[in-house]
Amino acid sequence: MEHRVYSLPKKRMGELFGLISSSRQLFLPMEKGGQFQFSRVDEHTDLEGVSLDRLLTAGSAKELFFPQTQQIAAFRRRGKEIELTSAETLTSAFVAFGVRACDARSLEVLDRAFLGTPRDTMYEEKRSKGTVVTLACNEPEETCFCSVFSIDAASPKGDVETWIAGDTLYWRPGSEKGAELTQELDALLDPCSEEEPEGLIQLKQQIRSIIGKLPLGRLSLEQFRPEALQELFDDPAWQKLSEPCIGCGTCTFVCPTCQCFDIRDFDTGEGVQRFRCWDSCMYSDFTTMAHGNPRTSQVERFRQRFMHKLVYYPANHDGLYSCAGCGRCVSKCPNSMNMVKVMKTLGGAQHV
Amino acid sequence: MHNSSCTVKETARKILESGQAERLLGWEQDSSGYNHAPAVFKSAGELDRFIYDRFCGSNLSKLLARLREAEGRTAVLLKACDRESFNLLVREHRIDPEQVHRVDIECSGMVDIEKLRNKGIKGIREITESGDELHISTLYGEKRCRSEEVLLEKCLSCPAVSSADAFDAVGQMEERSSLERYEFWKEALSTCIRCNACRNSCPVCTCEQCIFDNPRSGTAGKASADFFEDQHFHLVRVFHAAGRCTDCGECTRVCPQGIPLYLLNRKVIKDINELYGELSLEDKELGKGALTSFSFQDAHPDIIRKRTGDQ
Amino acid sequence: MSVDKQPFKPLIAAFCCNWCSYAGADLAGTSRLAYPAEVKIIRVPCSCRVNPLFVLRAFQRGADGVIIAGCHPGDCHYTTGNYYARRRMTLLFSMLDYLGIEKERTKLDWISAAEGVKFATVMNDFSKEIHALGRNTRFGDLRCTTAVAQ
Amino acid sequence: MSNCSCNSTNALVPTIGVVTDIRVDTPDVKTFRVTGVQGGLCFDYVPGQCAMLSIPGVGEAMFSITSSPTNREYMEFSIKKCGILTDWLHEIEPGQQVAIRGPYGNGFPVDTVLKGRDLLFIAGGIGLAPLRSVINYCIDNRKDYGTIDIVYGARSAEDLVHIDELKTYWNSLENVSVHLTIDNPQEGWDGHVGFVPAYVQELGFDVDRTVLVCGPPIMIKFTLASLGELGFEKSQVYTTMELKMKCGIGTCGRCNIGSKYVCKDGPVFRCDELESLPAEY
Repeated sequence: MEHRVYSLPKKRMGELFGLISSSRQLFLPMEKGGQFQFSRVDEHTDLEGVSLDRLLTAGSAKELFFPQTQQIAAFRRRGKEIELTSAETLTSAFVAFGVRACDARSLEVLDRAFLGTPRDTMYEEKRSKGTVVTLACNEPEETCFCSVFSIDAASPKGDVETWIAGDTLYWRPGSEKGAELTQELDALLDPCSEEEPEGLIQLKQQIRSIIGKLPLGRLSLEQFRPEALQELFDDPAWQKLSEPCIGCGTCTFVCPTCQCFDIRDFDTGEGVQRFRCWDSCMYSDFTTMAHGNPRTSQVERFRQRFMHKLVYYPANHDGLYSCAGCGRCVSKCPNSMNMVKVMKTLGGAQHV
Repeated sequence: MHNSSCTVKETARKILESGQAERLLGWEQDSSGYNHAPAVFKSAGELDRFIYDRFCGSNLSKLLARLREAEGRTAVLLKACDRESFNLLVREHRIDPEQVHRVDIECSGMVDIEKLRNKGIKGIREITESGDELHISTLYGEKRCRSEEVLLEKCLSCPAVSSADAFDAVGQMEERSSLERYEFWKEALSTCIRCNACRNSCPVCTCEQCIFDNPRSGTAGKASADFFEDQHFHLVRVFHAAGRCTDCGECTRVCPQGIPLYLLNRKVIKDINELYGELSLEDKELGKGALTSFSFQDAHPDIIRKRTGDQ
Repeated sequence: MSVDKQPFKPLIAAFCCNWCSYAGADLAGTSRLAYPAEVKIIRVPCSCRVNPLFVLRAFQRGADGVIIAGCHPGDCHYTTGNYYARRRMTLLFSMLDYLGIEKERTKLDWISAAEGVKFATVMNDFSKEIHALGRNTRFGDLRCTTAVAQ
Repeated sequence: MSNCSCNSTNALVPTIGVVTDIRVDTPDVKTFRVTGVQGGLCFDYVPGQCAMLSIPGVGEAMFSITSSPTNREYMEFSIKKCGILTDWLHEIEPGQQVAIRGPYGNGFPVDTVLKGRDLLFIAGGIGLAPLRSVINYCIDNRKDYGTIDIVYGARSAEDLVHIDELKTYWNSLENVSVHLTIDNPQEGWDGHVGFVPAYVQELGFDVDRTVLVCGPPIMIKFTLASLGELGFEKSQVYTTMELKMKCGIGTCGRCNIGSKYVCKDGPVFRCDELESLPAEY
């Protein structure tokens, strides 16, 4: 399905946000406590804090679809009786604007994990209500390596794809959902006469030329095949690689493709609320059972995370890697250990 | 810095060559030029990967505590800000000083790469230093920046590097109204993602099992299901370190959400200093901390209620 | 929901040392001295037994004020427990104040077994303060407090 | 009980069941009989599948269903006291409601591979729980299966679960043989003494049967070695795995091992499949 391109003067983007937020919830990358986060915007929000220049939000767009904490059910216990009092609340329709190509890919990764059989209905609900408006990366960072996973940051896939080229916002629906949103914004968006306006072509070229120069853009995935599972698993390099790991969950929590969660009960005194919350395979209690723990040291936990992303997940999902090269782990690890170092070390000599 | 960088590497080489230690805990160079990771070097031959420059902010003493079981002596490089936490870990028997070859190294302040990015510097390729200026070559051209503007928060409390008063920010916070403080912390703490980076990197957090990991403690929530959980986690974290925190600044450095945790730790230190005075070295050596000792003349908690300038 | 329109009935947690303040509460009772029913007494072996977590937990579960009552300095059944409690609570109250939680919501006082009158006075005064402050909205778990309000 | 009108398709939301009977099997194992609130099964399942049982506010955990689905009246769970939830469950009385969701896992291939085969069941301790489901299923569909041999061992005579069923029911059936063993000699025990793997070798089964093994990891390991020496192929042997589980639907990540999720792709694995997984269980 080919959709046409629309344009809007950049200075009128405030109006665009206003129009979107009049009918749906709108989430934009905003500055909050010195960091950038996807935050809810409404008519009272000061749009000063909106930042579409900063490449990445601290947390990824995943939290809009798979929130850190989500209620599953509520119970009340009376004597021997247990009453199921409520389940999760429903989501209203929302738009996430300014999602980068890597985060958009990560949703594809999560889709396969959550929407298999049986389906995760809580995720499905959020996914069906959310419209993803992606934004091309005009200025990629040195920590970016999305091109390794064949992601094109110059032409990010989404329900709507957008570009900011000079003073113009270009807008192109990429799905039915996106076409619907576009229709609602009819009053503002101006259809372009050409299939691809000159400004857009130039911007894409410019972005691709920067991506070509990125220092991490040429990592090789050749080594990470399902057949190499045993060999990679047994690689003695894990010991050395995991040495600086302090077992915090930063990499997993900022990661747009990490999906692990825990289910917990909270006793309010009046009832019990059951919720799920993000969990991390880096934690020692992640796999602890009453009778023991199959992963007793940080080496094993560390290995699990990267093996899952580079080998286990692709083996289950037609070779799709569970990494989008966003580079958050590269910039956020307290001890500077990350996906790139793992790929370089295990991926063979061609990287050194 | 460049000079001391070479000196440190030379010292490291001598230690490993002479066999003064079996291994050396230092930093390993990363191709990014700034993302150096702590690493163990087992021989002089491995030292070509060794680096000591403006981007070696991490405190090695906690990793050292993890090497407690290792055979033979371990040499460790300690910057001024890391020494107190090393001493504390020795006092609390987390490090056996007999097994450690301690090397105090010079430091002229470490750069906070986040602060550089917050200045709008993107696509960093290489950072060089000339005088007190950083020259940053990026994908988007050459940039310059005065290094003192982008020092890690912890460096600002280091007398060797900065003349700033570390408690200034705490003082300013105290002067705000109660509601303003509440709103400040609500915004700051509610961004917490409970990744535990602050806890796991903290050299004084050395419990075998943290109460936040113990399912029987009743506080083992991993999520910020309610703002109270954020307040609770950070209060407990700060309080467990109260009287022991050495202001090494690791928690602030590692927080992926940029929460100004130093404002909490330094508040406790400031309170302790003002109310109980600094502990003597002798007391410290006896393992006494502000909360494990007392004096008959201590103030009554009502002094908190008598504070003015609130509401 | 009309939670706010209902008259405010505060909840006050009072941690009382078994050897003095708890006996003080007894004396207040046997002397027919009135103190508010919203003060819920929790008996502890010593004021020093009050882990800061207890205070936090009380607030989490919907307390509008927390008071700790122990033996007068020098009178501790365990010799020095209350001195440790004094330091600990000073730092805790200071920290809570710093986080923007109203400093009037926390209190520590010394009440002996003979001070039934003082017990009633302290609790009455504290309760008045909490009434004046209103509901604790800055430091409680919504999941618990909405349940209480209902 | 008011059943809420929530979206019941959410796999993580349990239904309410009730414990109708509790049987003490051993000093630390009890068997709980669970039905829906209105009686009957909470859901359909195949032998070897599991269910998530929880007491809200206490905990939730995965247990294998030890009754056979041919029993349409109730499900049974044999549960060993070994953690927060199980400690709690061991204190309850009949009539207690529990939250239950499932079924989870793949189960044993009773209607395909196992059909028409001679079967050898080998269990250790509480490991009999999942196998008991298959054994009763096969007994209830007797004509579909060949001979049944059951080798079962535990630390002591008191630790043998479902002992009445073993001794008086299964043992009395035609073409079903029960072989019991305990680890150490004890007074009043005139049966075999010794570890299960050694006993299997001693009994010396011929190799034209399909084997189902379940028990502690160390027992499984040595039993597989014994079977190998007897000439069994890995592809003839099925076993179950246990890893920490939370969601039961293969998304929460903790039972991930290699490209498999134990809660979804397991807990039953053929031993040759197991070999291709990284050794982290």
